[in-house]
Amino acid sequence: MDKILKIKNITKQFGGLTAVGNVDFEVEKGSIFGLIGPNGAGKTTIFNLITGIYKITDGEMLFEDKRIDNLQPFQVAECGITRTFQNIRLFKKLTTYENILTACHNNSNYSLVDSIMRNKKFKTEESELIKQADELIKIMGLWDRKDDIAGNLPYGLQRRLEIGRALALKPKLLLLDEPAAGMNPEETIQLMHLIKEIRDRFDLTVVVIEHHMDLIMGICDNILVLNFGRKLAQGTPREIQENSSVVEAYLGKEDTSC
Amino acid sequence: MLKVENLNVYYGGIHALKGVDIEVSQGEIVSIIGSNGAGKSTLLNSISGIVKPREGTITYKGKEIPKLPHKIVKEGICQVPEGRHIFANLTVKENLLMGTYLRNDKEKIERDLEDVYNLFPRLKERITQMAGTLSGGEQQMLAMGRGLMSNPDIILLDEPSLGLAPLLIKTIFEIIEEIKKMNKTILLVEQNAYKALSIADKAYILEQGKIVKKGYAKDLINDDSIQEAYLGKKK
Amino acid sequence: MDWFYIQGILILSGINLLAVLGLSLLTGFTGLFSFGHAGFMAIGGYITAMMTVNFGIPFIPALLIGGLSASLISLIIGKLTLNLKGDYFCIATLGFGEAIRLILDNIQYFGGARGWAGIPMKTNLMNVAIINIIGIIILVNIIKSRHGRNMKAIREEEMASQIVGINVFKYKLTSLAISAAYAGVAGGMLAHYLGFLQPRMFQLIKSTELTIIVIFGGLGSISGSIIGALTLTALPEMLRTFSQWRLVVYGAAVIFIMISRPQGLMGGYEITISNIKKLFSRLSRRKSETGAD
Amino acid sequence: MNSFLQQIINGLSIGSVYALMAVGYSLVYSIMNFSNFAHGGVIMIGAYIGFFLMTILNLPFFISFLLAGVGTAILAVSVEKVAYSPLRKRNAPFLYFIISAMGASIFLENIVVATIGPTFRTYPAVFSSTPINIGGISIGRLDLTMFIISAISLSILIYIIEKTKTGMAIRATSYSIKASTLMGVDTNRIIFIVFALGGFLAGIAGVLFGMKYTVYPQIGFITMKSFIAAVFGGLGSLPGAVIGSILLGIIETLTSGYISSQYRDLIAFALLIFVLVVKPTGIMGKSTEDKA
Amino acid sequence: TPGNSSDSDTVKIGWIGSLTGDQAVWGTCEFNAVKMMVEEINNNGGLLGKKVEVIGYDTRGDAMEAVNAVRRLTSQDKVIAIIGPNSSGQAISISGVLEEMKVASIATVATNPKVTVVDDKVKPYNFRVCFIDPYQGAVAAGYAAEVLGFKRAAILYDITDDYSQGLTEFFEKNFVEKGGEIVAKEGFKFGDVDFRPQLSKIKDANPDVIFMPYFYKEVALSANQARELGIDAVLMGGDGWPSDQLLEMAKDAIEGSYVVNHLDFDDPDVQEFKKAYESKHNKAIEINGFLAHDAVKLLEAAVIKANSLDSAAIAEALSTTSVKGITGQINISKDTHNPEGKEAAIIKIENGGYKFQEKYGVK
Ligand SMILES: Nc1ncnc2c1ncn2[C@@H]1O[C@H](COP(=O)(O)OP(=O)(O)OP(=O)(O)O)[C@@H](O)[C@H]1O
Ligand SMILES: Nc1ncnc2c1ncn2[C@@H]1O[C@H](COP(=O)(O)OP(=O)(O)OP(=O)(O)O)[C@@H](O)[C@H]1O
Ligand SMILES: [Mg+2]
Ligand SMILES: [Mg+2]
Repeated sequence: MDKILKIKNITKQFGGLTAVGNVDFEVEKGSIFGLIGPNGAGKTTIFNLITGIYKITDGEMLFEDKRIDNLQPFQVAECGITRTFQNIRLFKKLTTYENILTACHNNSNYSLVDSIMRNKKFKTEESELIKQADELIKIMGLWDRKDDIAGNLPYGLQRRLEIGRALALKPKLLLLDEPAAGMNPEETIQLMHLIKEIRDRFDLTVVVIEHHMDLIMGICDNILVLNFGRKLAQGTPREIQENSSVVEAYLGKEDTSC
Repeated sequence: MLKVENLNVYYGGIHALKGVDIEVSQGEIVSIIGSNGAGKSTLLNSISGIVKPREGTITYKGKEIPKLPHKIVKEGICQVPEGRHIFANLTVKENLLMGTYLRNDKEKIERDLEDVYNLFPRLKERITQMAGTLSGGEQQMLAMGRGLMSNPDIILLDEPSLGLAPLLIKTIFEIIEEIKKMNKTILLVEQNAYKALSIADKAYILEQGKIVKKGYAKDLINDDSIQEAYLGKKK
Repeated sequence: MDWFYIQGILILSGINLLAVLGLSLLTGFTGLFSFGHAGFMAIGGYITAMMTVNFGIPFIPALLIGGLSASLISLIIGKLTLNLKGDYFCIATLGFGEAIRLILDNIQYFGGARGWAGIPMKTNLMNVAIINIIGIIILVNIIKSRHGRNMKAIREEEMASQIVGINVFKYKLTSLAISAAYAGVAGGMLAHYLGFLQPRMFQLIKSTELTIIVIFGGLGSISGSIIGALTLTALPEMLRTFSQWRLVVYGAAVIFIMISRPQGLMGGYEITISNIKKLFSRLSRRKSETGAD
Repeated sequence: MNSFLQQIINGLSIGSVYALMAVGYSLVYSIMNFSNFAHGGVIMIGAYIGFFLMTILNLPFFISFLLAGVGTAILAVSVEKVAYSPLRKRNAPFLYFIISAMGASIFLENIVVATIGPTFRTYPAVFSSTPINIGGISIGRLDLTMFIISAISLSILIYIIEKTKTGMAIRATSYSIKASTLMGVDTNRIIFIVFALGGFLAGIAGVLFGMKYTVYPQIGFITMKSFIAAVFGGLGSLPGAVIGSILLGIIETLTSGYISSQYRDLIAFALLIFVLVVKPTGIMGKSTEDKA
Repeated sequence: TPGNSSDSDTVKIGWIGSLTGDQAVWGTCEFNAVKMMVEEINNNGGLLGKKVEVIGYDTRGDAMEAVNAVRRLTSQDKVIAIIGPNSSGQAISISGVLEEMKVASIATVATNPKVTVVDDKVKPYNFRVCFIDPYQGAVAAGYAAEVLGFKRAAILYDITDDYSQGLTEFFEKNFVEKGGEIVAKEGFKFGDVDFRPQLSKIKDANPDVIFMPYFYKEVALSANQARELGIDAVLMGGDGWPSDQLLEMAKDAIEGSYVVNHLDFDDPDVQEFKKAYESKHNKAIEINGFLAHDAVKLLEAAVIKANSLDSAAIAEALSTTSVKGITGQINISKDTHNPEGKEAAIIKIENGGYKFQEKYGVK
């Protein structure tokens, strides 16, 4: 089978603290992969390592069989990996539309000189970008808020916009960090459908961090559980739900539906 | 004990709260439930004095609450704000001590500190870490711990379970019940409506700035329309 | 007022404007705050003068060379300092501006602190206006392109910019280089307007004046920068008769504008035909609304 | 060897002047997160207050010194009220504060030029100008006094900030005004305290500075150096400001003495850039790293 | 021409200089002196029978401001001539406007040769009443080497200041030519207040004399610090020194120093003007006041000579005017527009006062 992302024994230390210790896993192309674990287990840190925001202390990371551990964040993005943030990071003072349009930039390659000259290349590529942005905004259901300042959108729409912005890059791998945080169960269910839908539509692989078990169990093909920076378990939702150490460290005994 | 009457709040042109009335009695847990942007945080912020309502009154123990936020805290109303309003540049311990800013009972503070460490052992491991580098959930624990340290009469919790692991959410709700047992009053804002309703005495449903329903929590939890809208259960 | 005098004010406003345009790209659109732009003006001024005086190169090509040299130097500075955050970058640029001046003070080839007299007077209202118009067009074209959008993204949120594939460092460097080029050309024009260059013309106060104009006009607004450059160059002139009270009023005016319009004059808005139309339609709508009441 | 020691002493004495100014600046920075360029103006006014108290009212040195501190504390608080607090209420970005501060600094300098006049004024001699001589090295009495006063006031300040409850509230407020309000902190009072403390330090720095180097409307200019020193040491860190100042003083004297006085500042700046390239937050600055 | 204002019964003259900024002390004094002189002229019947009005603008010491100010003076205010500015940078920058508007300026203390002559060509509308840097530097060096017999000289100078750099250059050149040795040459930057690092180095070089070509505030600080460090060399300076304030600020430290000055303070004419100024303004007069006095005198003489209030005619006349000023005999040379042959006054500081030694000139 085709593994799009291979994480081989990565470690990240902050001073004396091992935030991620010797973790390895592989993500299958086209799948939805869940990353769960107690607070402070190192989930966000793994995203930060994959996207190049932190440098790994030890180990190896391969994306489509290319090393990505020494890349700058923007280079990682150029490879086709992008993400959303646990605490939303939009371009707050720009409009919804500008947020998306900006993120489309890599789908064109007119130069600074082209833009100054306003030549043909600029014009065709720019109108192409605008078309892409329009389309994406419609898909994300943000068309009627497109001229709103991103920072003024309600929380749920901000999350949606952040996902939209990530999609604008036409990524192959999308990392979602707690996309349902702050959403009520109803909204969470909508989000679940949205994730599935964009996976199919854009032919994506998705890695998602969540504490909402409904969402994780509902959409993931494979789940990795972290605890204290180390791998605790890996398997299908069913396997995970039945794994006693996971139940003990993370899920708790009672019913988990919220 | 706490009474909000005809509260109207505007952000520029946005009418965020439209004539909200709520009432909280001593020793109760009261939940506010509503979807994103309904105005829940705005309500708590108005009570804390951070947002100035255009109209309406808020009375506490029969008196109108003071104008300035820090005086409101002095009256014994403490908010654990939404998101992570912890002090990133202070250590974990200093953050907890900030909770005791208005207190002078040194020995009791020491004991309370121990209690908080017992509730959240993770914090104890990290007392000298800069709070800004904690994980999301750890920061949430810290915010909660800090709120407890201020030993208020009434505690306003804004989405305390946000971003917490399931096991921890359980703990948090247990803690909330603990707090109630200490005869404190709690006003709880939650997305996790099921959990919130199951521990609350009373609840209000807030929609687009208006209270659309109120009642005893155990009644609301069985209400069909509420089940559909907030509990994620299809009919 | 006499036209001859107004012309003088306009020329200086124009020279300031050119430097401010560049700074506006850097500060207003990319979110970097520089205290060293007088240094780039100085480099541009001296190199341009060297080209016209010592090498006999015509004025306009000499200006371009001056701007380019400032730009090249800015690349070196940028490489070293653009990773610094906020005030650290500010102070680093401040240090750079002072360093350039100190070096020029010591270079006797350029006359050192005693200055360089006898530079041909080539700058006039005509060429100042034309160069500014070209400058504005180039700037607007940059801003209204993916490159400009990327710069704004960096201003808003650096980490998210990285994540959407923007090479933050490269764009910061580009923005700095462009702004330095503008400052360099402005310096060249200044040299050929005064016919004289002296390092002390490029003191820190000159850099701060430019920054004040940018922020006064409103960050992220080209029209704001233009209005800012015109008013803030003209303001001290209007206050001329106040003699030593002039700068007291100027200081108070700066505070007053900041606290009463903390977004600057234009607050990030642009004066464009479509915006003017929008404004009018809004005004007329408001009128009809109140009429209906 | 003697001349080397003499240079070190010279460096320490210059450094302690920078330190006294840098700390007030750094204090305000730490809470407001912007460079208070009006600080130089406040220092200048402090020097004038001290001067007039001693010459016109004939007050003794120490009283004038303290009164000048009080005067500038009031001034600093008023500057905050007029030029910053309206911005603070609107959550304006730091750039606007800086510009407002520059306006204030232009205003203060020129109001003195326009009213009191630009003339230089010399403090009456308080300390004997014959230096203390130890083995061929001379230490000025005023220098020594300045050094001691700096050391005392800085220790008190650092104690307040690091060890007291108010100090903790100051640091908390510097991170988030909203959150500290929710903890019951009267943030307006905290900001008042910070500006008063910073202003007081500026005032006494001004008096000492004026005694040593005469008084004139542009003396605030020298604070540029202490800004640099504060950055050098790490913005917002008080011990950093002190260390940065002393280091800058020593580096300046040693480059003047052994490399080139003509290029002294150039070398000092190059060193500054070097330090920042190696450690982008200065010597003692903590990196509040952006956490994703 | 625009400068012609003969149709009204007042005539305007302009002044520019620093009323704010770091040169404000000198600028303010200059402006006061000019106003006093104009009052005196008006009391004596005015210029060619017309009342004189003076319009002064602040330049902050900034060349760009100077250009704007001169544009305003010449076009809007229509002055017949301009007194000032007080620095070379400004004086050179305004040449273009002066030429365009055909209005002359008489600089007070702009001592850079290029104020009046660039590339061996004299600028038609720039004049001055002070002697120039090369001359002053040569006088200082000559007096130090030949009269005082010093062999080892150290120089401390302000690298960012044109005046200071100019004097340093010519002092060094002449002193070495006369067989002396420069044992140390140290710089500082405007705004510095501490000179001990440089002075410590100078101390090690053990000079006979330290040349300090800068303004008196820095002179006072550096002289005090030099004595504090135990340096006992003789100090020497130029026309940036003379001021009562210097005596106040550095009484003991400068005792026995030599100053190259434009004038002899004991001269009765000087005393008279000084007294008049000080009683009127209740402030000590600075050296610029005397030169401003002479600049106005020169202008008055030129107007009378031209017998016209036309600015171009006045400029024409200026280039051959002679007048006796309080700083000495001023004979403007047609080729340089400088007061040629003006001797310098050597002054020694004795018993806390300025003591005239002799007039001293070099070729
Ligand atoms: N920059 C840093 N410096 C020091 N420690 C850090 C840093 N970043 C993260 N940590 C620590 O590493 C551990 C893992 O953090 P991480 O943010 O990855 O947790 P997480 O699994 O995402 O938790 P949560 O579910 O609460 O968001 C935490 O204990 C955190 O305190
Ligand atoms: N500072 C502000 N400026 C303008 N509008 C605001 C501001 N704060 C909140 N709003 C708007 O007021 C409304 C209510 O917001 P509030 O934060 O109270 O909602 P909430 O119920 O707490 O939502 P959430 O579940 O997302 O926390 C929203 O429409 C929001 O966009
Ligand atoms: Mg996380
Ligand atoms: Mg909320």
